[in-house]
Amino acid sequence: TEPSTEASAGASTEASGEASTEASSDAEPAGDFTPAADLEIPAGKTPLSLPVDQAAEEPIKIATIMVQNNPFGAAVLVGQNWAKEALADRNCTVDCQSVEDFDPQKWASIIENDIAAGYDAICFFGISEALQPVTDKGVEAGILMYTFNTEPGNNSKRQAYYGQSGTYGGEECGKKLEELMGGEGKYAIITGDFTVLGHEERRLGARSILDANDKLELVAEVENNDKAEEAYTQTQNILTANPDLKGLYVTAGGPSGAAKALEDMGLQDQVMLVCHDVLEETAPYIASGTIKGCMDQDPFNQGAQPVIDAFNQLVAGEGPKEEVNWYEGVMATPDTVKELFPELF
Amino acid sequence: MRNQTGTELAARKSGTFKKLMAKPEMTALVALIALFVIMCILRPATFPTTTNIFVIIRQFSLNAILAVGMGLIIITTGIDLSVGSVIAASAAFGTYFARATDYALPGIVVLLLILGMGTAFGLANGLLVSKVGLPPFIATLGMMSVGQGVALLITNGSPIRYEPTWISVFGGGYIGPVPVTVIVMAVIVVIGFIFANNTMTGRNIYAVGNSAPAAKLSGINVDKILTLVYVIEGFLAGVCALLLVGQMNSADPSFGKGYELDVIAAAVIGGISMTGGEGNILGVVVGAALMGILKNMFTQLAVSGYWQTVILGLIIIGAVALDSVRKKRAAR
Amino acid sequence: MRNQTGTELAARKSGTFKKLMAKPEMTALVALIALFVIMCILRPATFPTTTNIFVIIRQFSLNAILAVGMGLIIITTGIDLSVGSVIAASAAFGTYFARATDYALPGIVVLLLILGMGTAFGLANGLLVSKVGLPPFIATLGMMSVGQGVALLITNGSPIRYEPTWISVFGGGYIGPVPVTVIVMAVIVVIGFIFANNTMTGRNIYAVGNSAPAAKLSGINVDKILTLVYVIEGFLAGVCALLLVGQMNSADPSFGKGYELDVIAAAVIGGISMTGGEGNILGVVVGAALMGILKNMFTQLAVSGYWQTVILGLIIIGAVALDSVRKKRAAR
Amino acid sequence: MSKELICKLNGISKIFPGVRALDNVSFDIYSGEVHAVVGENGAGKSTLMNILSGVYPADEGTVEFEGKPVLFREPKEAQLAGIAMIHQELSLAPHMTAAENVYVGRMPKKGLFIDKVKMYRDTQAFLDELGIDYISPNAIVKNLSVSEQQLLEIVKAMSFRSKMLIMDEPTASLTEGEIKFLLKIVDDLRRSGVAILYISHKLEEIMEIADKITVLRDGKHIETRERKDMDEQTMINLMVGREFDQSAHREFMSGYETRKPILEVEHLSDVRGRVNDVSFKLYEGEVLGLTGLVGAGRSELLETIFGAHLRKAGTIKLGGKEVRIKDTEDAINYGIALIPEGRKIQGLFLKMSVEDNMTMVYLKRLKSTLGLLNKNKVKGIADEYVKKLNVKTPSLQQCVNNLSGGNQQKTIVARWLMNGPKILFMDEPTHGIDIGAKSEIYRIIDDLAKQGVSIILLSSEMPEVLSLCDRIMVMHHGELRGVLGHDEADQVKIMSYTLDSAANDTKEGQTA
Ligand SMILES: Nc1ncnc2c1ncn2[C@@H]1O[C@H](COP(=O)(O)OP(=O)(O)OP(=O)(O)O)[C@@H](O)[C@H]1O
Ligand SMILES: Nc1ncnc2c1ncn2[C@@H]1O[C@H](COP(=O)(O)OP(=O)(O)OP(=O)(O)O)[C@@H](O)[C@H]1O
Ligand SMILES: [Mg+2]
Ligand SMILES: [Mg+2]
Repeated sequence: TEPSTEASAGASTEASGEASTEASSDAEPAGDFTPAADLEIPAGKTPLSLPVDQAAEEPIKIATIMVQNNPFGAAVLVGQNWAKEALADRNCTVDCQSVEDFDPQKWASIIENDIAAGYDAICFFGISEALQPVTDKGVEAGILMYTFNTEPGNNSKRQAYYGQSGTYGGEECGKKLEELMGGEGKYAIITGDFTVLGHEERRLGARSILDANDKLELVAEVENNDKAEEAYTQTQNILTANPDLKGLYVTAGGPSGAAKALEDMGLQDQVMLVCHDVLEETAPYIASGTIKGCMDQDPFNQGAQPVIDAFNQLVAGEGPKEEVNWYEGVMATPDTVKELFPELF
Repeated sequence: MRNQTGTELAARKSGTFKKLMAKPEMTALVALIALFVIMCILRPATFPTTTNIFVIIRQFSLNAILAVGMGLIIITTGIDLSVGSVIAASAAFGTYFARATDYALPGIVVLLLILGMGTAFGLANGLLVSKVGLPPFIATLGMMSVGQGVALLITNGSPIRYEPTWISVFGGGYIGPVPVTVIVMAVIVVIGFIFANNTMTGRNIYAVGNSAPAAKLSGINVDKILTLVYVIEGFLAGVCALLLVGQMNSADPSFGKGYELDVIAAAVIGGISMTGGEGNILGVVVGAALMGILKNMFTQLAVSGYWQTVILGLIIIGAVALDSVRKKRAAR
Repeated sequence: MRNQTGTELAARKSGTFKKLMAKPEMTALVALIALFVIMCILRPATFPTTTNIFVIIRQFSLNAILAVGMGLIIITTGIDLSVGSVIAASAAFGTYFARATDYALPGIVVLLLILGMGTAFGLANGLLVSKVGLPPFIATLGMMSVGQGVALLITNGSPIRYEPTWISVFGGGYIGPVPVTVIVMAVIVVIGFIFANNTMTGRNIYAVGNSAPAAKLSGINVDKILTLVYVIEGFLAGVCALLLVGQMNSADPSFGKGYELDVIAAAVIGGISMTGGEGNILGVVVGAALMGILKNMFTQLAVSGYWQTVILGLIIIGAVALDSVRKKRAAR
Repeated sequence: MSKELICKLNGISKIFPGVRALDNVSFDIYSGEVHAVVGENGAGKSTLMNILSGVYPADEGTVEFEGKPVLFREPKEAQLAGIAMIHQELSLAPHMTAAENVYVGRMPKKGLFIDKVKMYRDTQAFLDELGIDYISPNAIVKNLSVSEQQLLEIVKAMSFRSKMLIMDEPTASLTEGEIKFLLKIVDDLRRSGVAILYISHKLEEIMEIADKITVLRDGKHIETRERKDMDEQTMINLMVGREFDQSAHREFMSGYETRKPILEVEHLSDVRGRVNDVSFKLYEGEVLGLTGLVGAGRSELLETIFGAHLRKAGTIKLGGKEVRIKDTEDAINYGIALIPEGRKIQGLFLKMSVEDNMTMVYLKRLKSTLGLLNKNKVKGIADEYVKKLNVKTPSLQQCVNNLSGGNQQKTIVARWLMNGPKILFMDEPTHGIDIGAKSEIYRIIDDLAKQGVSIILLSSEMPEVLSLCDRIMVMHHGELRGVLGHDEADQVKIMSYTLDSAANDTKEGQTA
């Protein structure tokens, strides 16, 4: 499942482009709502879909489900909330729900509750293959089941998917790390949780690149449970055990902890740190050069696009452009980060 | 020591109604009914539907099943923190062999492997508590970590697919409008209740919880009883593993994560005293139901996730507080 | 009930060495020394360096700090599950006001806000246990959820940056080769030890743990003592919040998640009896150190992540088992 | 009734870490006999009985039961062989019903399930048989009074229909009337051919019921004699191992008119309704007895004055001034001390040292720098009291759990005497302690009274109250039934106050 770069890039420009033209042409005042063209867009964000300029006749209810308590989740929530605001005056309520961890049973329960509560669409993080049965159940109940970030199994019936492939993201980071390390030396991986599918996809994706090079030696693979403090501790442990470490890859939450540890030990120039998600948490460390490569996956659109698309599908039948909407994402580096993400500075 | 007097005495004095109300599980039952009524008023269209009711019951079923065993453990003054990771380990264990044999293994063998692994973990917990004499908190904390590791080693970190019909029916099937999971739960709760109240072993569990030295003097094999309650909980974790695999059609190493605290909360909210020796096994269902209805309610009312966490904590405290205050007052 | 006799008696009879060895924290100390020696042999170049030693000590410092308070709580037969989320809530609280005032708030105010929030949570726990009479497990389980929710509400799910020098020094600074965190830990442990052993209030904590009714009849305000131990732990959680904010230069809502079990394990491995009334506060440092050295060891020896989990569980069990077996045998 | 040899003990020894609890004990037990075993605290009586009933194995020696050598590894094996035991510490399950307690571990079954109907019916039958049908088989045990619980223990032991019944201090928490009742049951059992091993510190009781008496001292067998060859003084001398003089008597107080009361309690009631409108006065240097049936509310009265329970109504005056005692700390600050009745739960800190136990209250009075304890001072005072009260302990650091009952009691007494109390409440201070320790406690009471300390002595033992107290108060159902001067008090009069019919006429009594 290689994402086709053209397709996703195309889809994104097309989607935004078309949406805006549609908004301007479709200018008839159908109700008391802000036309798409006039919607306020948060600084630095580019919505890949905009709502059709039409209010729903019957009230529409959309649910979104996301993990809480990590900065990535918060960034997705920004997108979801933007969509919520944008749709509020179009007779559509969006309920942003959250789950505290990656326990599939809890997720399945929430989705089931949503199905029972009569939502018209459910947009959720497809944390695990274990969500496939409940996803299919929602589809069978006639609900739009749009997923983002991770696929709930390879052959679920979900109608649309948005996000970056975990494997792809991992591979990109692996390539970047190999390049930064000059193709040789010791490296270590700090992963979020061995039990979380998305984290494992990235870890194994990176390994598929790095293992192919005999001159690269993996010296440690540890969990940090998405916690910055734990990443700090583990980074210290790894470096005292391997003072000649050259590369470090953090697959999930808490990379700022690793960066802080490197700075505290004065090793930011020796150790090439690669991680995911350009957020408030990581931006300063990218700018300062401690994080040498940071793969972004457009959390804003992961939050906003499925919701907007679902609304468009429900009121106008103009839903997602593609069934699978890959986000290529960008690899921010110390040189490019301020340019790519001005809103964070 | 501090919290155990007087309630019954107070009950004796007044009528049957008051007597009933003095039972610790009653606070939870009243709260449950109140929430139910409130929800029926607030969301008349989506809440009191057959589907939604069964969704709620199915969701708290696992919690209720585990709370039956946890109740018995708490009655012996023990605790089991490992229950969540035992689910993960057992689910992984059975499905691993299924996959390793290219799904040629008969369903019954997979079933036995899953239940067997759960029971084996229970036995390990039980022996650590009874024979080695470890504090239950520590024994099961250690086994929690071991179980998690075993699940990871077996699955290599990613879910194992397993989707034959029998297990799908078991975990996700319906008989009429009633989910099979709910039927399994009902059967286990009823057996658990009869076991605790009408068999000698059941009563011996209470006797051990009242006073282990006294039970020993009465000729009860205390070590055996202590081992047994953990074995039961291990077996029930195996049952839950089966239900989860059936429902999700896969075994995920993150199954069961964090269950232990919910299960303990359900048991205690349901009136099982943490000082041991007393409590009604039927009460745990009320405890589990209360926690289940809350989660459904949060969704129905679209309560923000952050607030859910706060409210859940307050409800746990509130549900037990009323009874505690009453006991505390009686002890003055 | 089951695990409390004989050790001291057995100890008395033989020489000082045997007497020393019979102390429950000794198993952990011996295990700690053994691991240390083994690591020095296996990794002579990277393990026994000043840097690595201080890295290890710094890492278990937070655990040790919290284990001092947890030890006192367990001595009163209580438990505190909320400690992790209290750290998150206090860190969020202080830094939130700092950010809201555009970092114009004086450092001392932020410091007081963080410590104050921790203490307030501790007070809530303490009052729920002492005045309301809730079982400590339930009271602090509820407050754990509340604390987590509060942290999320304050931070909105993502970290709040806070990086003035004073707090960086506090959390990440060094005096010579010694991290400031380690010094804070050492001071707290020493004060905790003296408090427990050489003050009347400390003695009263043990008395309450031995028998609350007897303590009451000896003129000890049992409710006050019970409240106090939770307040102390809340304050220490505030201290840890400070250290973490200082170390990470931000307040993350995931701070402290899962600490509670590690801290309880450290206290119990360090010889604090879960049945209350006995245990040496110095022992908890040994418990925390043992758990700390393990993580470092895993990295040094490049143990696979999945196995780490299994081994950690086995070590927790093993460290307490030896002492349990001894007690169990003495009780026969 | 033929008396056959049923059990033979041959050279039994048992060693606990640091203690030789039994040392080569041999004697025979016959069916149809009450065989009393007496000795001081720690003589090894309970240990021997525990060996007989399968709680511990003996280290040396053998037991023959009905002619066959037996070795019980568990209580259950002894029960099956026909030996039942009533243990010294109550061993009931408080949260379970009376019937369940009688049949715990061996409930009648119908198929897989317990035959509850039969279990409750049979329990009722036993209760009827013993004439204690006021206990319901459905009652939850924690709601029964202590004496009812004790009676239930007896029902439980009898329900085994065993050939040998061991009773370890069955009367410790019974009143005179109940003891009489129990002794009648014992007599009936003897007649039916059961062998009974009977342990008690109440020697009158032994003289009344026993056929044979065995004396143990320091784990050694000293004597086994027919009761008719033994008198009380000989028995005491054998137990103590020397001539023992217990004839100490107090000089009673007189001239109440000229004395000032130190404590005046007026119309006191507690919140739980166990103390009802109680008024009395306590004079300086007086020993005021407080007696009545078990469960009369005596402990509750003292504890309420002491601030341990919430008061509903009433006033308390100390030295003529009204005081407000909100909690036990206030009471202590006013110079009141209370030696509670439940030694193990209410009195001792079992995992702490003798020193800690003794100084727990005293610590408050020590001036300290920076809040730190002056350990030398603490040690000094503890040492002083160990000597003063003759507490037998190997060191101050000994865990108090390892002391004998009498020495534990002295530890608690020391805790309070250190504070120089003006008023001392003693709740069953001689409960379960041997004759030697008892007379030492009596001596302490006398000394304190001479020094001007005012004492309320709560006791169910009539001789104790009669020989020690200047005046005696009798309580019944939470009410004060009357106060008797030592010269007008006798057993019959006191008993008459505890009858339900003796309603209000005595209430005004001599409330002085
Ligand atoms: N489990 C035990 N561990 C250690 N020592 C014990 C144990 N049980 C009893 N002892 C000691 O053995 C000795 C005999 O005790 P035992 O209880 O048999 O005395 P007793 O004659 O029943 O006294 P009492 O009249 O106080 O009941 C005492 O010194 C006691 O401290
Ligand atoms: N914790 C309790 N729960 C229920 N009933 C109790 C409790 N404590 C005491 N009682 C009951 O209260 C009444 C008074 O008890 P109290 O202990 O004051 O009596 P007492 O005269 O001191 O008797 P004793 O000689 O046994 O101490 C009794 O009927 C007793 O059974
Ligand atoms: Mg005895
Ligand atoms: Mg009493």
